[in-house]
Amino acid sequence: MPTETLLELADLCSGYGSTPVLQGIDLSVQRGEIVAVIGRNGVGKTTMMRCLIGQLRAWSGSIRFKGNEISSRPPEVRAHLGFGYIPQGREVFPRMTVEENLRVGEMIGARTDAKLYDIVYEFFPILAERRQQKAGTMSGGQQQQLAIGRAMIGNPGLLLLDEPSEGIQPSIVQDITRVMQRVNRELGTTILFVEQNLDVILALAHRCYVMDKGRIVAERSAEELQDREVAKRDLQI
Amino acid sequence: MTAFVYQFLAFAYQVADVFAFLVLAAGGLAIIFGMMGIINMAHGEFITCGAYVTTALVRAGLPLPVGIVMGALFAGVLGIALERTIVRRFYNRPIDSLVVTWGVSLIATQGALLVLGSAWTSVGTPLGSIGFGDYSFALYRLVMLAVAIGVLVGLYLLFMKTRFGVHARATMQNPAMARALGVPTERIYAQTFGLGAALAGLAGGVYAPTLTLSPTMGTGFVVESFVTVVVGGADVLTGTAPASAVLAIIRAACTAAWGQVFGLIGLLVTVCIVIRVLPEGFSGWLMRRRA
Amino acid sequence: MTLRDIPVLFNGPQTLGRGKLFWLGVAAVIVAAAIYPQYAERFAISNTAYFGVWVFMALGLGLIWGYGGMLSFGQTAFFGLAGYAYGVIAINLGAAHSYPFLALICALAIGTAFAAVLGYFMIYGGINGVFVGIVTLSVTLAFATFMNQTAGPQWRIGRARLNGYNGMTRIPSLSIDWLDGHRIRFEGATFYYLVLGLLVVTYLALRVLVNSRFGNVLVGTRENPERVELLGYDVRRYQLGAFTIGGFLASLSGALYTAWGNFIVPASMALPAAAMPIIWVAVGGREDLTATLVGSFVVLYVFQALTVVSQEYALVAIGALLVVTVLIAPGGYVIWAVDMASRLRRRAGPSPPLSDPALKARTQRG
Amino acid sequence: MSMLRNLAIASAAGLMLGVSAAAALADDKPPLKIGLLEDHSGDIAIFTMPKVHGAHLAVDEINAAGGILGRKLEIIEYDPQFDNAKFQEFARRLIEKDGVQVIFGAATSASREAIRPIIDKDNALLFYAQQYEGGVCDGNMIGTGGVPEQQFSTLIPYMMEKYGKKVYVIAADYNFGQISTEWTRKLVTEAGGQILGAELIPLGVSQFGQTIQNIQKAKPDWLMTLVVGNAQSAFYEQAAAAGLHIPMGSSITIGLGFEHKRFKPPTMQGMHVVMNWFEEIDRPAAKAFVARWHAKYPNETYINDMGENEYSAIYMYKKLAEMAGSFDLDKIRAQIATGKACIDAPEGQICIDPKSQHASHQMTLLSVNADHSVKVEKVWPRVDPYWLGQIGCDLTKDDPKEQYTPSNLPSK
Repeated sequence: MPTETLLELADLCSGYGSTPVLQGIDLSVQRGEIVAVIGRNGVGKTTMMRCLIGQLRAWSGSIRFKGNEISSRPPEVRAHLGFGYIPQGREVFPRMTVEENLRVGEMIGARTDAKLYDIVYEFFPILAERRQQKAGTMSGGQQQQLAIGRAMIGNPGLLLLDEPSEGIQPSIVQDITRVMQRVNRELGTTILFVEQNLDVILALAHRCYVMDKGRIVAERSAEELQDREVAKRDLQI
Repeated sequence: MTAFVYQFLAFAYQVADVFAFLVLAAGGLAIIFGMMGIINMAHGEFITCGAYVTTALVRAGLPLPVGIVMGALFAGVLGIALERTIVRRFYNRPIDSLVVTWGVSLIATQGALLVLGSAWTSVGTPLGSIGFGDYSFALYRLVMLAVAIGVLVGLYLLFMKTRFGVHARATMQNPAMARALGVPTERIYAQTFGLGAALAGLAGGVYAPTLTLSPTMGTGFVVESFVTVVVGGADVLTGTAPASAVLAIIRAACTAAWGQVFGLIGLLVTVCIVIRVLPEGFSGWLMRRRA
Repeated sequence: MTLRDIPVLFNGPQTLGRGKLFWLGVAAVIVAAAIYPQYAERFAISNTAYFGVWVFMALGLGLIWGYGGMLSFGQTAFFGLAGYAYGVIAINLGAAHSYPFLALICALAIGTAFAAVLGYFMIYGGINGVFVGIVTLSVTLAFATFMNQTAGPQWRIGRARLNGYNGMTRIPSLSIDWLDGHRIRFEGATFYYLVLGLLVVTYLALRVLVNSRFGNVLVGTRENPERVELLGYDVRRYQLGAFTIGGFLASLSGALYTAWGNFIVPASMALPAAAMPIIWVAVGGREDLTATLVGSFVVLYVFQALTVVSQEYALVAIGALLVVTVLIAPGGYVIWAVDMASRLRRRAGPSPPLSDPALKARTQRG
Repeated sequence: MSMLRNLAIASAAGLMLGVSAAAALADDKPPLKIGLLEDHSGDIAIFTMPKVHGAHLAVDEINAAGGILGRKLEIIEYDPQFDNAKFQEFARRLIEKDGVQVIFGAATSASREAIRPIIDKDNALLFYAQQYEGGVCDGNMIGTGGVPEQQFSTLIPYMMEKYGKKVYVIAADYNFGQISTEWTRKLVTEAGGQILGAELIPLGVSQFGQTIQNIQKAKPDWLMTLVVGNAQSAFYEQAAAAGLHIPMGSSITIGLGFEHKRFKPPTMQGMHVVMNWFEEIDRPAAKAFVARWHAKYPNETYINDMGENEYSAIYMYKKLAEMAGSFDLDKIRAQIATGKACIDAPEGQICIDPKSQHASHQMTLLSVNADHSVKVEKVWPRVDPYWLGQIGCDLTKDDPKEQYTPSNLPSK
C-alpha cells in the first residue's frame, strides 16, 4: 500500500445558514485507498461531501489536497485539481444525452489530456449502448452508472461518492461495487465514499471512519469491520 | 390562378418578414432568460446600441455587413460588462434582476438621449427590390430572413455541437452540479449574457438601415420580443423558433385582414391564451411531453 | 374587545414602527398634514394631493410584491381601467347631484373586479415568479395598445368619446351632495383633505390586515409556500386576496387621478408609467407599509424636483437610484436606514434593536 | 447670394444698434414671464427643438429691441418629454406657481388637448404654433400654424388634377391622423375622386411590409401619408426599398420633419407637401430670418415650419399686446376681433382670423426631386382659416372651447 496522504481534513466546521452541522472533522485518505465514512442519517455525511467539493463553504478548519490548502477554492477549481464528485441522487443532466453528460465531465482533472471514454464504456457497457439516449429517461441504476462514468472521464485523482447504493436495485449495486473495485485497482483511483449499506461498505472499504453529530468518533480497519456486530453498532450509534 | 399564386407569395413574404423580426428581436432575450431565468429589461437598449454602432461605422465608410458584425460585437462586450458588474449579483433574485435591468435601461435610454440627441440620419437600405405581379419586395428583407435563419442554425450548432454548448446546457439544467464537475459556470453566465446582448445588437444592426434611429427605438422591439419569449418559453430552439413562426402567421393574417392595430392586438391576445394554457410556453410544454 | 386590545391590531411582526414614540410621530405627521393647507400656496397643496394620489397604488403594490412576493407590472392597468371607467361614467352622468361620487364607486368596482379576474386566472393557473411580472405587463400593454387605437368617432360610450392616444379630457371633478343640498366639490384643498383622509384610513387598515392572520399567511407564502400549504392554508386564496386588494388600491389611485386632473390617457398605463410604481416601492422599501408610504412620497417629490430641471437627467437619476438601491439596500432605503440606525444604537446603547423578528428576518435575507 | 447675406447682416446690425437705446428704458420694469412648453427630448424632439430655438430667437430680438410695452420677456420653460401627463403637470406649474399668463407650446394634438382644459380653467392664453388637424374653437387659444383648409384644400385638388382621382391614405392612429383622414376623404370625394383605402397605423409601429403590399394591391394614383413619429417615418425607407414608386402627398413631411435632409436620397422622391413655411422659401425676409437663425443656432439641421410658427407667434403676441396697450387677455381678444392683427412674418404677412383665432398664411406647394432637392410647384399668397367660421364658430360672440371635425360639427 502507498503511504502518501492525498486528502486531509483538520477540524473542519461547516453548516447551513447559521446552523452548524460539521463540528470539527478530522480525517485523512492515503493515495490509492478506498475509505468509507459511515453513520446514521443526518449526522452530516452529505454535508461533509458538499463541503469537500466546495458547494458548501468551510467555516473553519482546513482541507488539504496533495498537501495544498484548498478550502477557499471554488468547486470548479477542485474539479480541475482532480475531484470527481458523484452526488447523492446522481444529478445527471436529464435533457442531455449520455454522451453529452460524459463530455461535461471532461473538465475534471483538467491537466490530463487523455479522456477515458473507452474505459468508461468498457466498465459500463450500458452507457455505450445508450450513448444517444436522454439521461432523464434512464433508470436510477443506469443514472448512477452515468454519474460515476461522468466523474471518471477526466481520470480524477479522487472520487467522492455520496451514498452510491441509495434507491438502486441490489443487483446493480453489486455491479457498481465491482466496478468501483476495478477502478481502484486498475486506474489507481483513490475513493472516498459515504454509505449506510453495510454490504457495500464491507465489499468496498479498506478503512472506515464512523461519524456522529458532525464529528468523527471512531476509525475502523477492514478487519474490524468484518465483525458484523461492531459495524452494526457503528451504523446505529 | 396566377393572381392566387402571387397572393400566396405575398402572404408568405409577410409571414417570413414578421418571423425574421420576431426571431431577431427575441433571440437575445430568450437566451438570457433560458440560461439564467433573468428577464433582461435592458434588452431594447442593446438593440439600440447595435443599431447606432452599425450606423456610425457605415457612415464612417465601412461596408454594412462589417458594421452589423461590429455592432453585435460591441453590444456583446457591453453585455458582458453589465453581467460582470451588476447582473451577476442577482442570479438568485430573479425579480430584483428584472428591476435592476429596468433601472439600467432607463439610464441607458436617457443617457443616450443626452449624448446622442434624439434622432440620426439613416444609412439607407441596400439592395433593390424584385417584383411579382402587382407586388414588389425589398430584397434586403430576404437578407433579414436569411440572417434570422442563420442565427437559429448558428445557435443550434453552438449549443448542440460545441463544448461551450454542452457546458451551457449543463449549467442551465443544474448549475451547482455543472460547477462541481469543473464547468466554470460564472464564465458561462457572462458569455451567455454577452451572447444574448450580441444577438440583440445584431438585430439592431440588421434593422438599422430600415428604421429611423433614435435612442428609444429599442422599445419598438421590446413588446414583440417579450411576447415571443412568453409564448416560446425558456429555450431558443424549441421555444422561440416555433413561437415566432406561429406568431408570425397570426400577426400577418390579422394585419392583412383588419390592419396593423389588430396585428398587434392579435399578438397580445395570443400571449394571454398561451399563458393560460401553457404557462411555461412551447418549450416547457415540449419538455414535459418528452419527459 | 377592550380599548387595550386596539394597539394589538395595528402592531405586529409584519410592520416596523411600534410603541408610543412611533405612534406619536404618526399623529404629529397627520396633524402637520392637516394644517399644511393653511400655510401653503394653491399649487403646492394641489401638487401634494397629486403625490398622495399615487401612494395608494404604491401601497397596493407593496402588499402584492413586498408582502405577497408577486411582482405585478400591471398596477397601471387597474389604474387606467378605473380612470377610464370614472371618466366614461362621470361624463355620461354629468356633474349634477352626487353623480361623480357614484362614478367613483363604480370605477373602483370595475377596476377591482378586473384585478380579481386577472388574479384568479394567474394564481389558479399556476403562474408564479417572474412570469407574474411578464403576464401583468403583457395585459397592461395590451390594454394600453387597445385604448391607443380608440381615436375614431365609433369609439364612444354614450356621450363619452374615448379619444385614443389623446385620452379623455374635461372629465368632471369629484363632487358630492349632502342631504341638505349643500354641494362639496373636491378641488384644491378639499381634494387634498379627501386624499389625506383616505391615506390615513388605508394605511391603518393595511396595518391591521398585514398583522392579522391574513398577513402572516401571506408572508409565510412568500417565504415558503409549501410549508404554509402543509399547515392547511389554501395559499392561492390569500394570494388572490392580496392581488385583489392591490388592484383595488391601484383603481383608487386611477379614479382619483382622473378626477383630480379631469384627464386620463393610455400613456398612463404604458411601459414607462407601468414601471414607476415599481421604482417607488423598490426604492422606498416594499416589505413594510410605512417604508413604502414614506419612500413613495420622497421618490415622487425628488423625481418631480428633478424633472423641473431636466427630464432626461431626472430619468437617469431615478434609474441610477433604482440600480444602487437594489444593489446596496435590496430591501429599500427606508428599511436600510432603519436598520443602520438600529445598528448604530446597538453599538451605542444596551437596547437590543434586532429583537423585532420581522427586521431580523430582513437583515438576514439582505 | 452675397447681396442677400449682406442684407441679412445689415438688418441684424441695424436691429442691434437701434435697440440698445430702448433697452436701457425697459430695465426698470420687472420682466414679463412667458411659459414655453416644448419637448427638449423624447420621441419628437428633433422636430420640436426648432420651436424652442424659434422662441428664444424671437425673445432675444424683442428684448434687444426694448421688449413689449417696455417690459422685457423672460422665458420659463420645462421639458415634458413627449409625455402628456407631464404637459399637464407643467402647464399647471407655469400658471399656478410661476404665474405666467401666456404659454407657447404643445406639439402633438394630444399634448394640446391635455393642457387646453387647464389653460381654459385659469383663463390663460395658449399660442399653439403648430400645423394641425384644425377645428379648435377656443377663445383661450391662438393657432399660428397651418390647418386643413390651408393645407388639404390646396394640396388635394392639385394632386388629383396632376396624378389622378384614386387615393390611398395611411395615417397615424390618433386624433391628428383620424381627423386628417376625414379631411382627405371629404375633399377627395367632393372633387369626384375615390379613396381606395385608408389605413390607420398604431403609433410606434415600425414595420410596414403588409401596408406596402396593401397599397400595391389597391393601385392608387397617389398616396396620402400622415404618419407621425420616428418609428412611423420608417415607412418611407421601407417603401422605397420595396420599390413602391408612387406620388405622395402629405401635410407634415418635409416642412415639419425635414425628411429630405434626414433620409438618404431618393427615399422621399415624389413627395408633395403644402405648408406655410419651408427653409427653402425664396424671399428676402425669409433669407434674412434663416441667416439670423443659423447665426444663433449653427447646428440646426433645418428650420421647420414649427420653428417659424413659434417665432411668429411670439411676434404676434407682441403685436396684439401693443395693439391692446395691455397684456390683459380680454383686451387682446378685443383687438383680435378687429381683424387687423397682422404681422410680417418671415414667410410673409399673417393675420389672425377673428372668428377662429387662427392665422392666415401664404401657402407653398413643394415637391421633392430624386436628389432630395425641392421644387416650388405653386404658391397661394393668402389662404384664410375659413372653415371654422363657415361651420359657425365665432369667438367674437361665443366661446364653446370645442374641437370640431367634418364629422363633429357644432350642434346648431
